[in-house]
Amino acid sequence: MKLPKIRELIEAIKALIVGPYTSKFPFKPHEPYPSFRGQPVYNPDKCVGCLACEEVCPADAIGHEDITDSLNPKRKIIHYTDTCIFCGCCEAACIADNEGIKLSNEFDLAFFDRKTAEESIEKDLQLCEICGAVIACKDHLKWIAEKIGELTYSNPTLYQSRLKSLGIIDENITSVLKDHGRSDRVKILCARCRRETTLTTV
Amino acid sequence: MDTSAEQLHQGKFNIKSEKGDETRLFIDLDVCAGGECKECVIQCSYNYHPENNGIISVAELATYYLVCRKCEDPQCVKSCPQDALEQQKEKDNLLIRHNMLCISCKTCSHACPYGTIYPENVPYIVHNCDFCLDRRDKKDEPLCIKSCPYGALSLKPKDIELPENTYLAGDNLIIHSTHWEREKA
Amino acid sequence: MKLTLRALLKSPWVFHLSTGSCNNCDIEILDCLTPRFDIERFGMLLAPSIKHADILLVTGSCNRKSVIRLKRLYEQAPKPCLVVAIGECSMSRGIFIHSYNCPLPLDKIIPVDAYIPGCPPKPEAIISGAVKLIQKIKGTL
Amino acid sequence: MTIVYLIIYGFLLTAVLGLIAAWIDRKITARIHYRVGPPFFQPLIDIIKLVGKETLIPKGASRAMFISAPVIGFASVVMVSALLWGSNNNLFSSFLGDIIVVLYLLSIPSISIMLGGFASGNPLARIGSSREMKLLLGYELPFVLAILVPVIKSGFSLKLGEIISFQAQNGAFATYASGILALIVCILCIQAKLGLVPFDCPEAETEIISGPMVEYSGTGLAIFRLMKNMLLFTLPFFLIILFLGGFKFSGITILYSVLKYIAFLLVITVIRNTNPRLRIDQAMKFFWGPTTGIAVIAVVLALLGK
Amino acid sequence: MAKSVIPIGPYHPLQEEPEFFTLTVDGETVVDIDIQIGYNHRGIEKLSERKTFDQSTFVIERICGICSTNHPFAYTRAVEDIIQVEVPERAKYIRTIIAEGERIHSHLLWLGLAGHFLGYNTVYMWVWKLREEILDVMEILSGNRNSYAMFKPGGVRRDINAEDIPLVIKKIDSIIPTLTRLKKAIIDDPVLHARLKGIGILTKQEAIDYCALGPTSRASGVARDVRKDAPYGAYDRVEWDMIVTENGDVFDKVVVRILEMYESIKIVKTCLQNLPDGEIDLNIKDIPPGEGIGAAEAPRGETFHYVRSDGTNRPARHKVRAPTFMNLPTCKTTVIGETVSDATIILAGVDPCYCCTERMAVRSIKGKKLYNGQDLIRLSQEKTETIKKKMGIK
Amino acid sequence: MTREELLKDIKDRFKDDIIDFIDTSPTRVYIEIKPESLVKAATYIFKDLEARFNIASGVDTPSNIEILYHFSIEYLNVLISLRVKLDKKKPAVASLTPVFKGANWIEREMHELLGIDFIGHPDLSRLLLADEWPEGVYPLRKDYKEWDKKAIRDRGV
Ligand code: SF4
Ligand code: SF4
Ligand code: SF4
Ligand code: SF4
Ligand code: SF4
Ligand code: SF4
Ligand code: SF4
Ligand code: SF4
Repeated sequence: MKLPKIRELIEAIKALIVGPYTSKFPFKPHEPYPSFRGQPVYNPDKCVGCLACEEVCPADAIGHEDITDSLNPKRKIIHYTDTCIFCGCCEAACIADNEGIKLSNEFDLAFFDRKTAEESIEKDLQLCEICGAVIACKDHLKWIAEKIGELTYSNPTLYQSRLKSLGIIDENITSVLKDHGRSDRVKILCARCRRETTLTTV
Repeated sequence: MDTSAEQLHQGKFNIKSEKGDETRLFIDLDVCAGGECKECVIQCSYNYHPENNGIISVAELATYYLVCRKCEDPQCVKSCPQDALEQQKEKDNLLIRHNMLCISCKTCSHACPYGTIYPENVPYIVHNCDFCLDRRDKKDEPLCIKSCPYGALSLKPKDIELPENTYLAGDNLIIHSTHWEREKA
Repeated sequence: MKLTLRALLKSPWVFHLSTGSCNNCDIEILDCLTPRFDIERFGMLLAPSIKHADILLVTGSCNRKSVIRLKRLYEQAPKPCLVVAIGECSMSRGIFIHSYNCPLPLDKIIPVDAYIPGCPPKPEAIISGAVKLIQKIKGTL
Repeated sequence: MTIVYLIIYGFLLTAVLGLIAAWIDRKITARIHYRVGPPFFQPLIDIIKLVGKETLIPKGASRAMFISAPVIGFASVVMVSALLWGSNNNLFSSFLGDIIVVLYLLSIPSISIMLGGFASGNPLARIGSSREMKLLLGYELPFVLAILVPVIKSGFSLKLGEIISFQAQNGAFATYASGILALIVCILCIQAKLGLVPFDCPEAETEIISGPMVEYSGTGLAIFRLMKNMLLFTLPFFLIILFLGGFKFSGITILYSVLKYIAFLLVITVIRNTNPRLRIDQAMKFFWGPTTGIAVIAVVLALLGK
Repeated sequence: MAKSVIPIGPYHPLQEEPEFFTLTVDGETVVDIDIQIGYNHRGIEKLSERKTFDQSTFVIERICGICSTNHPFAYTRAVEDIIQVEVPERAKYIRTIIAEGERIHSHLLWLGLAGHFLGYNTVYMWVWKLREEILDVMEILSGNRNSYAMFKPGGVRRDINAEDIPLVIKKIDSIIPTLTRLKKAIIDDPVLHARLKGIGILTKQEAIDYCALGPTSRASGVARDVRKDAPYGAYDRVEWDMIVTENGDVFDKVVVRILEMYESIKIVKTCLQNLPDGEIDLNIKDIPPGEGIGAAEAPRGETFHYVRSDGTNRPARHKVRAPTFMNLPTCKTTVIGETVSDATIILAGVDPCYCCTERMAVRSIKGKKLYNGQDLIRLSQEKTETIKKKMGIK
Repeated sequence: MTREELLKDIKDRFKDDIIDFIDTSPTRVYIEIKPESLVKAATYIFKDLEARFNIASGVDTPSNIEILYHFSIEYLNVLISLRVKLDKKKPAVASLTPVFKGANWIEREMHELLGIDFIGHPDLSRLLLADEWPEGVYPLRKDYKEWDKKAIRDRGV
């Protein structure tokens, strides 16, 4: 008969000699492997505010709020830590070269009040100069303009945004004219007004 | 026209309608797309996804079909970060949005100079319209028709002569628009 | 009373309760007992009976069937008893938020003292969450 | 004077030593598991914490019994400890038959657990209690037999003090064959008395008290736990008195005394960590069969003077 | 002794999940078992219809954490079955690596818990210590210890970095010696032989009748393994053996699982060493209407997914069948007639996990509650001791 | 037996029962069958062809309630799905539990979640849903509406 107890005893004695396997955490900080999927963090400089991350999030952990009643309309993008499942979809979908939102290595996220479990960034919003509807974030329009290069110049909404961002036209200039005529076509417009102006100013 | 809605009634799916092929769904883009679509509450009787709003896919299809200028060098396609939009060269430059790739960033919508693509027409969760194939001759016609406050939708018999500014898209959809012309299909 | 509360923080016995989870959170809790993490270092033990528990670790998305049990067990726990929600499921129900069988988030059912997000949280996160909670309570003493 | 003994020796000293013992026990277990284990003050903190907790009395319980059971058990441990310290230190001359009193008192903790379990009205607790009872019946016979050995060896003295002094003159009983056998039996019995693996069937999981204690919370549980921890000291202490000549507190012998105790503790811990649980009928068979046999042999040997 | 009812669960401290068995016992013998599930039902099939095909992988990954990868694996295969495409070679290998890594961790987890049920707490600790290495590997490869978020229809989400591979292989190699020691300790252990052999026998015919799966069926001599029967992923590109034993008792189930870990280690290593270059994702454009079926061999048996698409990017119906759903009812035959002490380990032998099954009770038992789950574990542990006694081992 | 022989065999044997026969890929076959012939066909496939019963999937479609019984034949690596279409108003079909025990739970589940009646099933009691779940509300039906007014469907902060 083999002696099973002996094996166990040897291992037990070994355990006593080798000492515990326990990590030093929390007395020494723990570094997860670089690939670890932790808390997603927005980078307000990179993010263009397109909200694709909100759309693709499987857990509905991202929301947004458009604040349009002020002079300075803003889009607030909110990430809810208490809902996020740290899947990385938002990062994978992010149109700003996957850098607008990035999963960090942060795992230590405990909190005590769910109301505080949110991180948000704000992006400047562009409103339609005719109907006042939200078009997109200013950065998003600039981003498109850069992406499609010279094609931008066939789209007043985009090239105006671009000129503004380059400081060629004043940020604050908005046309007040509302003549349903040709001048309408060179404003920053939402898709709906764009279609309408195209229709009415043939 | 290989949009999802199309495939559905091309019989690739096993819900072939038993009856009711003799009418087509009619959408008037002058009324609908020009209207405040955001505000209208459309009910849809599409069965597979109860929260589905099929008219979005119909509007998407109709605008690609009729409103889109089929640009030579399309801004929308070029701007799409996911390469989800495609101009189908073999299909008369008709746009198609691949629904597994699109992330609904709305970039295409902002990039199109003609405002063809409304942001709400490119949702991430794709809606589908099966044109209510099996309900068309029943009393309870497609719910969308009843619920449209502007009367943009109706059912039209299959065998009518298409009036002016009215176009046939696929087998089941008739689009009417006075603004956008197109060779009759 | 102060002393005993302090003692409670040094010797929190946890009772683990799954209300319809995917197991991962539960496994990570069990993992905390095992050699790598060994929460006995902090005096924590896994209590077999709710009567002995100081901390209730709740995981899972509170499904209709288990919610009844959850409430009953919470009532049986001797106070002071802290409740810690572990994992996204137990906070907001995470990805199961629209499930027909998960009508309420945990903190609408019983009061929750701390939340440890993660899906599943790393054992390190659980430990540091517990430590944070203890520190917070110490602060109020 | 007696009161002071009770408090200082019976309670304070024993409790402190018992808590230390509990810590050593848990620590060694953890190390065998490759873990770190609890900090030094952990057992004490556990007790303090439990005292501060709400005490719930279950609905179906008989209240008085439920509350008094832990107190009875605890009191008996305090008394027995005081008695043992007393005879060990010769603080008061032990009276005739104190060994019988000790034996009697030592079974009270088990009985109190039993009573508590029955009183709580919980079916689980009841099961635990009935097991505790059976177990008690099981180990008491060999235990008494084994304890007869030192009594016989010391010339039929029923005084603890005399047993100690006899050993001081003639060497510890554990050096005799009969003493060793009796000691082994006793160790097994105290393992059962302590409710440790492999004889922890009345209680559930290894570290945590359950079974009869399933309904106890707060102070009641604290008293039971403290009682157990104290027993972890007192029982080996009793054996040391009987077989190893008690503790001495002069010069280098302190070290020797401590070593004696640690050795006992180590044996107990190792037994509990390398063995799974026994089923109750198995445990009883074990005690009434081989254990009693060994005890009888030990008694016979002792009578023969071996 | 009259018949009594033993409820096990729904919450007992050592089983991670809520479950509820009621055993009806006559004396020491189990005469009936009623299995109630539903404490874990989260309506995943319905939820999946709300999400896109892409998002659904995350929902079904959360069916259960123990084999959190085999559900997406089966599901993505079902979706790919609709489109009739093959994923790129590299993606296949990566999928296989993740799935096998998970199998190792799952079997280790089970072994630890089974050790606990038998009263070997020390084994539980030692095995779980081993498991940490595998979890580290998974964290390196996928970014989390569980819930790997690697799969998507058409490929995988994350590539494996070439620089991680040596570390991963080193970590995997490091568990082999300890595993071997454990294997010897368990397979040679006479006590375990006595304790586990011949109890909870599921005969070959019963295994077929109940449509048992995975190790449960393989231990009964039914050579069923999706990885061999209908090879997917990279399973037909690497050498490995299916472990089949004949007796169908709990001991054989243990053996099957232990030996399978070696095969898994072999597969993971071969895959890592031969990882082909190329794309990791097909970038599926549309999912046509249709229906598809996917299966994958999870640690506990075959997971089975049926997906119907209506041409949108959401499944129109998604049916999930977890292995336990088929395996758990086998308890009815295996437990009945055995003693109470054995019931736990028999139930555990199936490695039941209710999460997926439940995508499946407080039923008040009118009878007297005489034991609970813990008692059962204890009984089980006691029996180990009894046998040890008989064999003269202390 | 090769795959072709097998399919031909099934086709011939159940000539009158098969409504539709779709051979999608080398490993998948979908056979639509009349509900009344289900037991016959399933028994044949399970017993004589030694197939393994995988599971049954109930689907709520616009016009019918469908059940697909999936059988895999391992030695040929073919998965046969038997499809029956049931009347939506009162879906009922003969139970397969008497033929093989593996169908027991899934039929209970379908009964509970889809409201299909299985005639001849030994025990159609509730398996998954809570006690307070109302009768006649079937969550997997497409027309399922939230019945619980108290349910919170956002983060609930
Ligand atoms: S990580 Fe996943 S769950 Fe979290 S915000 Fe991003 S997409 Fe949503
Ligand atoms: S740019 Fe990226 S981070 Fe910003 S809103 Fe778009 S997807 Fe989200
Ligand atoms: S309700 Fe009428 S106008 Fe509005 S979107 Fe629908 S069809 Fe168009
Ligand atoms: S959508 Fe706009 S940009 Fe794109 S092809 Fe049509 S008209 Fe051109
Ligand atoms: S909304 Fe979709 S199609 Fe349009 S640009 Fe974004 S990803 Fe491309
Ligand atoms: S025709 Fe039917 S499916 Fe299409 S939008 Fe109208 S109601 Fe919906
Ligand atoms: S939070 Fe995530 S890991 Fe935890 S139980 Fe929920 S789904 Fe599972
Ligand atoms: S089979 Fe079990 S372990 Fe695997 S996913 Fe399902 S519940 Fe989890």
